[in-house]
Amino acid sequence: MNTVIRRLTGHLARGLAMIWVVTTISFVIIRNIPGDPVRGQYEKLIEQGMGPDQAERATAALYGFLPTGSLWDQYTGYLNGLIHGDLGQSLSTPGTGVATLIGSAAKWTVLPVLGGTLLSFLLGVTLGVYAAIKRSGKLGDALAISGSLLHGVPQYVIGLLVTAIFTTLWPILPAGGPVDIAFEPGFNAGYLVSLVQHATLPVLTYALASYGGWILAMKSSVATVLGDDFILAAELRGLKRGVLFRYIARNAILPLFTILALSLGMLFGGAIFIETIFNYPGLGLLLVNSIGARDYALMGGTFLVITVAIVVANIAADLLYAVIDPRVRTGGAA
Amino acid sequence: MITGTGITKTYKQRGNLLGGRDVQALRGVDFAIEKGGAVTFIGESGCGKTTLGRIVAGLETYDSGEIVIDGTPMSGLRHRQRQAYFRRVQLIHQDPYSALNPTRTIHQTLHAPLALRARQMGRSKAWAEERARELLTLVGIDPGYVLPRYPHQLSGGMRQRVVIARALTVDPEVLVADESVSMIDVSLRLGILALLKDLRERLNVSVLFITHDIATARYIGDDGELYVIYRGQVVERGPTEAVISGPVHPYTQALLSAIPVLRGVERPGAERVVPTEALDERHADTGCLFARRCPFRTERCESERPSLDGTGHGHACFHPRPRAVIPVEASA
Amino acid sequence: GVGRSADSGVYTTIDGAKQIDATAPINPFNPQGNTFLGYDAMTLAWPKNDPVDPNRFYPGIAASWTVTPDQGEVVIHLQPKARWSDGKPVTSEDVRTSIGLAYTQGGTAYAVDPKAAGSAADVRVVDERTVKVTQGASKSNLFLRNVLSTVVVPAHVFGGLLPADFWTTLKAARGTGPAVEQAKARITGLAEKVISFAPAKDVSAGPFTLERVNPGEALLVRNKYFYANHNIAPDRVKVLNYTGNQQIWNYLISGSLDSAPFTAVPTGVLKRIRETEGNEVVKGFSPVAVSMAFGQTRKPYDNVHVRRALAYLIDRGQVTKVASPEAGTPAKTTTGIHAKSAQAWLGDGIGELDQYQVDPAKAAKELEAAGMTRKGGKWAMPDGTPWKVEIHVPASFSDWVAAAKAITSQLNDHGIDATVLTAADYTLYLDELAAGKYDVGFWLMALGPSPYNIYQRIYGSANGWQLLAGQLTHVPPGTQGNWMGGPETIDGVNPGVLTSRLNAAGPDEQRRIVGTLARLTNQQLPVIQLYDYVNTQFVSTSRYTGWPPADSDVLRLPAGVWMQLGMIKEKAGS
Amino acid sequence: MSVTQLLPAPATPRRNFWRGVLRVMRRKPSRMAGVAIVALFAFMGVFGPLLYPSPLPRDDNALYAAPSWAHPFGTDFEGTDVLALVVTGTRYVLLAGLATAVITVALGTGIGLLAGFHRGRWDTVLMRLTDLQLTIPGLPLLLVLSTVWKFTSPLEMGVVLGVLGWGGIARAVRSQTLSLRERGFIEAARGLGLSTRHIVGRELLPSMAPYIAMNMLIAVTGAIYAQVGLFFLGVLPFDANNWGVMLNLAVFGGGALTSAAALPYLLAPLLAILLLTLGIVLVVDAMDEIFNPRLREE
Amino acid sequence: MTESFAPGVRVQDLTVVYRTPMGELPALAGVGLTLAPGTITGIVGESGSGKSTLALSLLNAVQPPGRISGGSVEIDGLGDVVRLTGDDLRRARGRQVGYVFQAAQNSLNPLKTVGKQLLDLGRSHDVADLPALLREARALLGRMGLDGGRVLDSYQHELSGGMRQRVGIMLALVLNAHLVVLDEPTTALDMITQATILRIVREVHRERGLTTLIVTHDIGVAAEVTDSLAVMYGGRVVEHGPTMEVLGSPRHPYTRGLIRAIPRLSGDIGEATALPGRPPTLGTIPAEGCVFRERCPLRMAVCDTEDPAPAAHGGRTVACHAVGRPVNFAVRKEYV
Ligand SMILES: Nc1ncnc2c1ncn2[C@@H]1O[C@H](COP(=O)(O)OP(=O)(O)OP(=O)(O)O)[C@@H](O)[C@H]1O
Ligand SMILES: Nc1ncnc2c1ncn2[C@@H]1O[C@H](COP(=O)(O)OP(=O)(O)OP(=O)(O)O)[C@@H](O)[C@H]1O
Ligand SMILES: [Mg+2]
Ligand SMILES: [Mg+2]
Repeated sequence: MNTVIRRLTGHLARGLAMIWVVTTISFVIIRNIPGDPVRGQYEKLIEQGMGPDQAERATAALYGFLPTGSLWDQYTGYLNGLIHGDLGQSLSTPGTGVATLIGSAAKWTVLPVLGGTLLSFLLGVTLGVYAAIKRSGKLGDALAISGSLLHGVPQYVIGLLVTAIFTTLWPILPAGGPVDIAFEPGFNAGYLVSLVQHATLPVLTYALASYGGWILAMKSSVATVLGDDFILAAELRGLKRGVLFRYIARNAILPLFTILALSLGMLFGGAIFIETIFNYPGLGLLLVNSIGARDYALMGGTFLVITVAIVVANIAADLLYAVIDPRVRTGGAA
Repeated sequence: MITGTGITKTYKQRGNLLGGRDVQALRGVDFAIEKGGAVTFIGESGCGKTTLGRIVAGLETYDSGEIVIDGTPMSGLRHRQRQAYFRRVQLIHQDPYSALNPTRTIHQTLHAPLALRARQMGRSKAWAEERARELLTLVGIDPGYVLPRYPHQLSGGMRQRVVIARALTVDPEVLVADESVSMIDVSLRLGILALLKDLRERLNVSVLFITHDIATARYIGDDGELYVIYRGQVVERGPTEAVISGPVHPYTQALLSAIPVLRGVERPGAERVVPTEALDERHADTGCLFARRCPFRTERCESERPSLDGTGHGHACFHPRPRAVIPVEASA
Repeated sequence: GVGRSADSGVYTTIDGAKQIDATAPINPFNPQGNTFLGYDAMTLAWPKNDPVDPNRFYPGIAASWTVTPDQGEVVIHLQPKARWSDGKPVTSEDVRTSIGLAYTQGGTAYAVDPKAAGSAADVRVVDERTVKVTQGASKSNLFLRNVLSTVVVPAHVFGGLLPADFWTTLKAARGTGPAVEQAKARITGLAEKVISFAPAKDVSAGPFTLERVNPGEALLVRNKYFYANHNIAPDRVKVLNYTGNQQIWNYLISGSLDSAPFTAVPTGVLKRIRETEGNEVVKGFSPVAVSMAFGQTRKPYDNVHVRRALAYLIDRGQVTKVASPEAGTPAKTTTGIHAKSAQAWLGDGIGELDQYQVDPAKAAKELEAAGMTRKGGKWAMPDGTPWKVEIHVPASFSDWVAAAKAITSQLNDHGIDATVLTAADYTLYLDELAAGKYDVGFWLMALGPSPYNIYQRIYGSANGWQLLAGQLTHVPPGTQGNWMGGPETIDGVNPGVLTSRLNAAGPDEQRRIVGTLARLTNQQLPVIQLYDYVNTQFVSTSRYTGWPPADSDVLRLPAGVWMQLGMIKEKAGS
Repeated sequence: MSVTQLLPAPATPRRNFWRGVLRVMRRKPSRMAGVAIVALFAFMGVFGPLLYPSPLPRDDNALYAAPSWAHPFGTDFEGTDVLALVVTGTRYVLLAGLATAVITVALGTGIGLLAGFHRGRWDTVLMRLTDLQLTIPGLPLLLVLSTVWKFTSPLEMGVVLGVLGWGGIARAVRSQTLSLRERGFIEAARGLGLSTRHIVGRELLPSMAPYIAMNMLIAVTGAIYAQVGLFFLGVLPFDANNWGVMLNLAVFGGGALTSAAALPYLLAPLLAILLLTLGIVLVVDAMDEIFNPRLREE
Repeated sequence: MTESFAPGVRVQDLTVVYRTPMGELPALAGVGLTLAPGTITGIVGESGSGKSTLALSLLNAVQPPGRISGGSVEIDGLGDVVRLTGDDLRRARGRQVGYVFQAAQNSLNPLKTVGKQLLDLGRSHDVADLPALLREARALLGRMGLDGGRVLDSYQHELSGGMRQRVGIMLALVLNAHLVVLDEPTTALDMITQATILRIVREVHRERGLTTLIVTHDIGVAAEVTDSLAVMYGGRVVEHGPTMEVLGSPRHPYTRGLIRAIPRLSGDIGEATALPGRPPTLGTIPAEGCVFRERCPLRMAVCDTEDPAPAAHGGRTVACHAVGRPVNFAVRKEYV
């Protein structure tokens, strides 16, 4: 355990440094984005039929509390806020804290990302084992190629195809939104069913988009383990197929767990396409919308949260490794 | 002529936080390699042989002590100058499979250092070509066959010869051969050993031979010196034949006892020294380093460390006694 | 049927004015607030969609009103039976509080600055259900419209936002002397507090109250205290969120919407929508047009001949067909006014204007007049350098992108090298446009029915005329958002001055000014009017009937108002 | 040694190599197909725009026409042949992809080599940098960046994508370098006093070349997808046609996800992406085997 | 301990081929070998001579792309192993035949403690009394000079090379197998550890009454422990007989050359010489004729065309055309 704790402290320090750098970079970039939230709001009001004067005054009132001061002051203010857990105020949803917005978006990202990733992980790992064992067969080949193909194709292609199929050609699933409002939120059948129905397509897309990667990773991992001496040795000791399979699976899956942790972190940022296509109100969509609205605070906050997710995932991946691999855990040479 | 005095080396264990023990690979080793001479280091796994070889070849730094090459102490020199000296010492790796770049032909492999050499000596390109053939012939292989080929097309023995030829391109004074025959088929081992011996005689290169198989030491040169090293310390040293036939340190005797007897051809020696327990780096290093495993240890051994004594055949033991541990010929 | 709200009594629609943000408060002063106009948010009255008269209304919280001819004084009589959803009556005090809150937000009628045209000078409670609002000295003919557009909120919920001395502070802010600025600051300083105020639950005077909201939808339920409850058919209203038109199309095709707000829709999609049982399209007047506008300080667009040449080359019918076949009609010509209003404003005068029918020969002549030369089939600048027309549009407006692409294709056909450049989003587009970075860009205009609003889009701040605190100034091109950069006067006419006069002018003068500006716009072409929008809405007759007919003057109002007016009835048998 | 023993220089191994390539190709016909597909796209990239008149012809009476012989994928919103759009759009897409790949690989390899070869302090600093690059969420940053920076040319696009994407390669090259460094032949080269340039350029890089080449192919696809994706989201300004623009216009303008009429307009670029991916996957599969050391044992 | 039953093994005409790019090539060509019950037999030969392949064949465990293409392996109590399939084969492995792997350094699952792997072994072979199995394992380890309890609680990486090798032997014997195959049991161990392992092998063999097969390329190792010795070259057993005899008076020119090539501690250095040429690989084994002829000092015309069949010479089997001819043999003998 000592090892784990020492690793953790080291990682935390490095992770914090990393977050600080990323925060600073994003701050600088974001403050240099052209486009003025005030003008955007103004034109929006005009389109809604408000008179030009009225729109002007309304926007002035709305943005009376835009960040002011020199860039440096804003920066220190921002950092200071961060340290106190304050991500600032949203401009596009005035009066609401960025943290609140991110919090409510995050829960919608977590659901399909987690679902999709776990689904694809299970699927990919199972098929990957199969592909490795049937390496030279036709089916194994097909699995490997389809895996590479799906792994190579970008998420949005899959998302668009899935949407086209299930909402246009064969409309059996809702095309967007997180859940039907008709149901009282909570643990009632209607709500849960609706939740699942709405999440199905995004989850399916995540699953399809990443399962190919899992197949490939698992295939090569299994192939490596199969080549390891201890598997042959175990076979020569007459171990049962089930036991043998567990030997292979556990050893092969070990490196994949770290990738799993990492990809969960990455997916927070990668959800952009899927959430846009399915209009799913998660972090990705929040980021896209915040950029459209030039909501600096929200943009910075979302970016920060996505970064933190990655850093945390990195740390988690490493610790996970340390916990489940005895070679690391007990501090021996691997 | 290369001499080393009091060479120490400690590996700091990094990254591995729990096992954060430092490893003392060398604890003050003295040695001297005469021009054209042969020096062999033997010892158990992990006792610092490779480390020493790499230090001598300039591929590894050392913590203290001094290496003097042809009268010039290395510690006073700048990195670049030191490199120039160390170029005279060439390391021949244990594994001939990884010692050659699989993507380059033997021709390309030999040409690179020779071209450099030609430039340094103001010779022509043709000289480099000629020299490559010469060297291959010298190590006993057919240049015509070998030059255009890739390493994977050669056998282990051939590769090891190519590796030696490559080392010879810079006209070294010392060849450091680290376990150079352990990965080569039995039937070919003697060939390499004979080659090294031959090179000593013909080119007047010295050979620093590192092995855990003492028998091979005899074939590099019976006029050579043998150093028995244990946990970074030289425990016995002397002319090869003398040490082999009359070992006095229990560790040397244990090593020699462990060598399998070729029954049918040889008979085992009358006595045999078997260590009382296995090597463990965690053993205390107060007193004699071998004490824990020594069947003949006394109280003194556990508190005081013997140092290598004298010149010629010397040892670091409080209770030296010759024992008949080596096998004798069956016919005798 | 997923997404199809089969359960009776639920009315499903979309609020075209905003995207739903579940985290926003239930507060009409918050631009993202979760209140829905016509359903749970009420104004005093609902403006009719009249092509020329901005001051015609349907009653809302105000059952009736009287106004003096110069709009100096408006007396409002509240609905006698109006109650909040918690059972409390809607009173004059509620209206006064709402107006007070509007002051902190700076509405046109409620500007703190007394010099601002059309701002209210005094708000007086006459009795429990009567309020009188007086206009200040700087009169605007839009005063009534602005007052009646006031959103009414319950004083017993929002009242606490106004400090006790609010009205005296307001008076001080509108007076003279050193304390004015301080008082002003105190008023505007309230804005943030008002915007972020988040009541625990919705207290509505409208036919519905908000039950709950999630990022995708909002659910409203019937307010049993609504004054005209017998008019309201649905028990519940579901408002769906949308982020892009294609989502609305999807909902329509799946038949889940009872009514949908205005959307641009491609022909193929329209066909699919129509195939869904019960779906019907209702079209009406929409006082908006889209145009191609020029940065007139940039060569060669500073030359009116070039602009005219382009006008002669663009086939507006074709552009409309490509870009917005259902929600647009090709502009008859460029007047700055929507064709329908133009008829009313200009009458026969239209005939005297140049129609700019496609005429390559005339275009060539105009180009030659501008000194352009033709080399190897391509037009080049007078100095011989290549001419490339770059048309900028925001990527998110699909009909604009299609229109711009159609235009470039047409220009290319006529030997003018043209491309479309998109901006990532509308905000960025506007910013770069305002910074004068574009030669040619798309521009919304003809925002009727008020003539001032119409021409303000061409001869307002985009062209250098700034109306601040009742004071008109002209800034040089390239500064403060003057990206059109047209001349301040043309043949002795100052269009900016004329436009600002529209604010206060009487009907006859307005007609005269509009005539002048239309002619000027037609000749000078600061913009080329491409197509006029048609308010295209969708309704479904499968669950409800009584939809407003085509061209109805309620068509721009939310369906909630239709219900208030007693139009929507549950379909028999459903 | 007699002169007759002068053998013709390394002709045999090279010929063996190509024979190996051929054998690997022939073993699975799908690999041939892969090469053909990639070649097809390369051809479209180079000659595509020359195959059609510029500007592309439009047919005002066939907006969103259904697929036919004349228009295998139908037409777009202004009656232009969709297939022609895909073909002429290839160049832009590939160019940006190539630019990205070159930068990614150059930066990644350079940094990875430097870190792995020099180890020590260099390594620490460069690897921290790499970690940082890998930590920054790429797509979100691109979104944010695309509002600051208008990627008007495919090359600019490539530069930015490259700068955001070298981390993976750098890390991999470093670990390769570290492991090669432990191999005897690198150490021997150093011991012989050969120059760093020689060691890196002649000994290290060739050993990693196949690996780098495969990474480069993968980087090309990655870049193409990122770029098409940004166009699809509409965050990049566009002036020329390319696949991403087509996707954007089909979905957000044509209602391709809503009505079947515009579906071919959407499917054409999607299929192009799928096909290109398939081609590259098959080629990488072949390369994987060609450069596998197993094949050298003969 | 149960009364010992040491099985005999008869390998007949065993042919094993590997699929290569050049087609299926034989790594073993018609090998015949008999292991007498209760003896230690050694197989020596250079790299690639087919030692491991032969050892694996004893368990019918040749790994793809290899396969046994002909011949039989009769083990007392098991029958012809080549015909065994499925669960029968699996149960034979471990229970009847113990195998100590060539790279015993890595023959343990890195994620499980030795004890857990022992339990897996027990369960796989339906051992009812697992505690007894653990006790037996601890006893065996103790016999080999290890602290059984500690070892069973250790992961592979916590054990040294010598300890791992002993664990490997323990796992091969713990189910009471009486035929044990050890493939290169001491490669990669240093001298002193090697000596210890060899001593253990010998003692355990005697105590438990085993039939043991040791595969090694180090003749010294074979000489130390074996009773009889088989020399392999190019997929054939070229000489087989009692160890002392084979080493003391080798008949086959390859055996002779091999012994002469071994560096030794005693004797005249000048006598030792390397074998010329190099050992064949799968691709370079001649298709017909004697496989050793390229390196053979006694090469005759017949060697080019005819593969010499193994023939009995006293207690020995030798496969060489020259050995039948006393003249040649006598001539060469002077040099030995
Ligand atoms: N780079 C290194 N980092 C840390 N420790 C090292 C390193 N190289 C060697 N050691 C340690 O130093 C000690 C001596 O190692 P060295 O390789 O010199 O032994 P050796 O005698 O050559 O052993 P072998 O016979 O196994 O080759 C060992 O304990 C080893 O673990
Ligand atoms: N998987 C394989 N594919 C192809 N050929 C193989 C394979 N395994 C072994 N061989 C070949 O079969 C022959 C015999 O191999 P085997 O492993 O039995 O030799 P060995 O005597 O055990 O050698 P070593 O001493 O190196 O272990 C060799 O020529 C080898 O190249
Ligand atoms: Mg070593
Ligand atoms: Mg073997």
